[in-house]
Amino acid sequence: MNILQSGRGELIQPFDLDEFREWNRTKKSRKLVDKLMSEQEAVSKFVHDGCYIGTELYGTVRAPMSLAREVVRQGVKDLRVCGQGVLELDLWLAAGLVKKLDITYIGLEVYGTSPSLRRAVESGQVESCVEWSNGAITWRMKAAAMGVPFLPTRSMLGTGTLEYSAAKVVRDPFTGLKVALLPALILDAALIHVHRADRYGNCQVEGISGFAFEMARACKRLIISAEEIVPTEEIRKYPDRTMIPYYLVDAVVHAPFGSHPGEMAYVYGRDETAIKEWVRMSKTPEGAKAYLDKYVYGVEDHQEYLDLFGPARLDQLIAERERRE
Amino acid sequence: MNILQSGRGELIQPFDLDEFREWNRTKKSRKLVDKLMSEQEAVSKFVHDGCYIGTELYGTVRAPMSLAREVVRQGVKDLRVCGQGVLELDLWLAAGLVKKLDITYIGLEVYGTSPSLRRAVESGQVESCVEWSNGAITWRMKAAAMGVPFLPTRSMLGTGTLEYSAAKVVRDPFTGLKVALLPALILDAALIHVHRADRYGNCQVEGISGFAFEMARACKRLIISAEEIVPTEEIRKYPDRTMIPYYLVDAVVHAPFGSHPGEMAYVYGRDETAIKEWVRMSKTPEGAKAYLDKYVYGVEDHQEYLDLFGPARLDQLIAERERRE
Amino acid sequence: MSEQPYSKNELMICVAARLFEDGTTCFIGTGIPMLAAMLAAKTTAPNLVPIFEFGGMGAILEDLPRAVGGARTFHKGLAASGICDTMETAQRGFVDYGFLGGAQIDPYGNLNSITIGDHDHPKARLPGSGGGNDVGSSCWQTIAIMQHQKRRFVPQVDVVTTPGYLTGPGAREEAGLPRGTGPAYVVSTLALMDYDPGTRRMRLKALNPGVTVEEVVGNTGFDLVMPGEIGQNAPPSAEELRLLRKEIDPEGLYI
Amino acid sequence: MSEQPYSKNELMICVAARLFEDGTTCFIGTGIPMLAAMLAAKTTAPNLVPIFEFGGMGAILEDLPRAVGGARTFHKGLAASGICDTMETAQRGFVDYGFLGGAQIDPYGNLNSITIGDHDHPKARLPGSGGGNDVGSSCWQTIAIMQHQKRRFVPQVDVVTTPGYLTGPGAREEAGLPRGTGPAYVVSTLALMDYDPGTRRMRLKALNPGVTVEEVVGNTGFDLVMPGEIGQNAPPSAEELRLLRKEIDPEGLYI
Repeated sequence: MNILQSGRGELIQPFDLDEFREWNRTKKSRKLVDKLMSEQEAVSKFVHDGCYIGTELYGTVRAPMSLAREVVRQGVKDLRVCGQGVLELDLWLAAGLVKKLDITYIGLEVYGTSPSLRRAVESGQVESCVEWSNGAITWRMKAAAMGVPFLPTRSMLGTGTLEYSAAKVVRDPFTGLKVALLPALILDAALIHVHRADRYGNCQVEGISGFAFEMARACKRLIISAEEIVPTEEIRKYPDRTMIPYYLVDAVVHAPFGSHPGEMAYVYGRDETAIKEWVRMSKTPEGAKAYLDKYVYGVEDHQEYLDLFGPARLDQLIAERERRE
Repeated sequence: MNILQSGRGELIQPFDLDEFREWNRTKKSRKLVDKLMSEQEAVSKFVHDGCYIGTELYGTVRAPMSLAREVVRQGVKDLRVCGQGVLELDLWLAAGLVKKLDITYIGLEVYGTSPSLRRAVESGQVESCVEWSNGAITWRMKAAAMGVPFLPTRSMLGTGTLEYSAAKVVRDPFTGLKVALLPALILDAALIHVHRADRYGNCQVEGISGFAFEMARACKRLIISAEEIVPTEEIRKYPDRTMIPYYLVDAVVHAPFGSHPGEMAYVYGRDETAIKEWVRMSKTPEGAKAYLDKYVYGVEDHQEYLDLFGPARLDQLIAERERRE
Repeated sequence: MSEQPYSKNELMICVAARLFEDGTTCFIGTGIPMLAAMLAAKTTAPNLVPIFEFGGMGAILEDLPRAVGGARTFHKGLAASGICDTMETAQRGFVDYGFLGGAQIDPYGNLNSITIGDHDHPKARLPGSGGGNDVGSSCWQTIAIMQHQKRRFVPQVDVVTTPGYLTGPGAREEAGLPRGTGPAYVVSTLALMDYDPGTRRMRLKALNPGVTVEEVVGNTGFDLVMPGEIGQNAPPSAEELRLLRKEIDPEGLYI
Repeated sequence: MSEQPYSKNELMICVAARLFEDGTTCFIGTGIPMLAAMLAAKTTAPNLVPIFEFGGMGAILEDLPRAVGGARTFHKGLAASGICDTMETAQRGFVDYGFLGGAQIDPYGNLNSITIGDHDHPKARLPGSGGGNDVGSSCWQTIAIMQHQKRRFVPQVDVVTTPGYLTGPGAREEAGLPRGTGPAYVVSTLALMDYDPGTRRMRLKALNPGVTVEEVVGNTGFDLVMPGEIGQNAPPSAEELRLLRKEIDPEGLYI
């Protein structure tokens, strides 16, 4: 089982499973502690300059946008960031917060490539891009969530994606098959937006789960924002719906419309007009700055941000939600 | 990444991932085909002499007991069987159907060790026992479910469990940690009992999920028994509750009280009297035979089995169910 | 043959839609593949099972999804799961087709969506490998959808983001990719291409209406394999156009 | 001190229950550990978080579970998940304690529940490794509950099913088991044992009421480490007995 190939990308977040275990033993209370706080408090407590951070699900879908904007507002620097992103990572790139990327996909989906990503990478502001597939980055979190140092995959083999990653190729000792080994990814901080949580952090999600299960179990600090805060009795009534148990969680933020301008399944649809405004303005650095001035720096908090759109628009988004039928 | 240690147990179900992929391509329809059939038909179609078979969850909890009894009734021979079991595997052992075991735990829980297991193994009727932990056997199925040849774990290291398994120990090439590699387990046939299914095989489970998710994705033939058959509209209304999608499924059997004498969360409690009858009778080979004569060979099908208990007893079990409150 | 005027995108969507086989599972990405899948489901492939990478499976596509994780990707779906489950379903061999895009494609169907120029000092930073690499590795067959331009059909992609046939026959298997997988078609703005089974190189299969072989050759940066007979893609039928314009994309986002 | 009569099992349950630390997570197996966890939750450890291997987490234990997968293991629970999630939660370092049993235990706390005699031609086939191996590998501390008999407390177990300290200091780490884990206590029908930090060998800690050191030594098949001072386990209090008999096991299944 020799190493047949090693990707030449940097492991930008080295890991130590025994140290992670020790962290989980000493820094994560098993008691039901009230963790309800504001975006400001959560981000200032648990997101630090230089930390390795990730967001879930992505940009326009169940994304922790109120938290992502707060990260920009607090000007956290030199972030190392993983994964796929649309609006949330775009904001960070445009605001110059990002130093290194474990990148899978950053773009504007139907609206094409991301000018913010291009500017940040082509100018050298982002110092390095280590490449992974969407599957691979999630499996890296799944490895950490399982408490093991790596997971094998048949993705990435034979490609430049592997060459510019930090994966290693070996032969499976049972059947002789070649597989890529993906190193565990333990984030310093993760931001996840959910449908419902209690004040201790027990969370329920509706619709697709994206990679919430994996990311919540693969981070040292976890900030949850939730559309709704529910009594713990509601959690205990449906224990089979708990995707993220409280002991994984460090902060719970009540953020109605927290995914705006993205959508929230069964709660509200996406705000196409607001999305297009970012697409249009982010084409130039000046436009991106003007957008940030208006929607991030220019407001105190998430409520003031929502006030810029007004109740009629938000009601309209509720009307356009996906329904169970 | 040399092999530091190899368990000396036999890999009693060798696997080939590319052949499994080919099977999944050609033998599993993506169309919505009506798969509703009886226990008799399902078992005779998909369970064969010598096949490698598993059951979920276990013995007294959401177990496919009506299917397990049908396997005995049809006298399928030389089974290779994995895992943990209480009543279901006990019946197979007592009936002499089992040739080899990937064993984790077979016993009678609160009622102690299993006389049927002892007789079958100590007499040499079961030819070999390969040892695994409960976690390990599930991770082996999870490997198959992920489509990869192995998963690493920090369980089993340093023990006789590993020595009598087919696992291999290597050093993680990223951090130097020792891990055990568990080979994928692809079952020939799997039996899973669920709360609800539609006639195509889309399944919902309530309460704990045990290892249903993993086993359903790690087998070539999957027989589902369900307390309730629901219209597909019900599935489409709550797509986030589908634990097993239809294309994994080969047969759907409508089996109310299918887990009897075990329990079914939120539907009915366990039948302690009936469980104790097996515990008492299985102490001797003659007793076990008498039990099988009465409850398995002596009845035509699951309905006749239930008739032996009568509606009053079954209503009592419903009254004793776990409730959401 | 329909005499109605139609756009290049409408034609691409129709050509792609006709490739869907009924009763198959298919990974669908944002944009053209979504429209093609919807058109196929309404015409020749009513039992098509769309799979979206973040978890949607078996949705009824009544309204055009705008994101691969949006609620429309699991609208009345048979399952709403997560990305591990969908990717592992593909890795287990359950996904028949995958639709892919990229900035560059080469004769072996390898795609690039990472960088143009040197990886570490790129001329252009593209979105990244995304789910494309997983789709191209694990689905049985992949179909690429591309603008047909010389700068996109190149002799060698700057980075192989998504594996096609890599360096030719046997190369996928040698790399460890699942047996029997690989690119099947390229749908471009000019033509439909498949791959020569012997050399695994891209082969012209059928021309779009009004397009000549010379035009295709002139817009391709490498030698296409030329078969004995070159087919013709039928233009969009009146019914296809009606469905696209009235039911699938009434807001005209793509067509 | 209570003057009430009590059974051996009642005493074991009380001694075990007093070891639970409030506000910790604990893997609970069938039988005595369930009763001990319930007693602890009603007395000294109201914030105990019980975890059952097949998925139950944070249940309120109102009625005694009879199986580790039964509905009572997730009654009003905080989560009802699956075995992978619970075992991986332990593997990540989130489970503080694990309760274990076995047919044999050795001086290093290794347990055997696979076979007595030769593995391939056993004198007695036992149930198997079960979740015990995972619990003994991944939980921070484990507590074994045993009948105290010479044939059970043996110099060397026939098979190491669940790792204790293996062959002594450093052996767990050398084998690759997570740093800082290992057996903490043995609760037996005669006494409470812990482990000598230097040699990792089992050490007598406290005697059950009415039991002498000689009795313990006579029923142990190896030399126990003897500390300078040997404690005394308090008998069940009136309140402990009331809880056990009236609330926890009113049907008298175990006590």
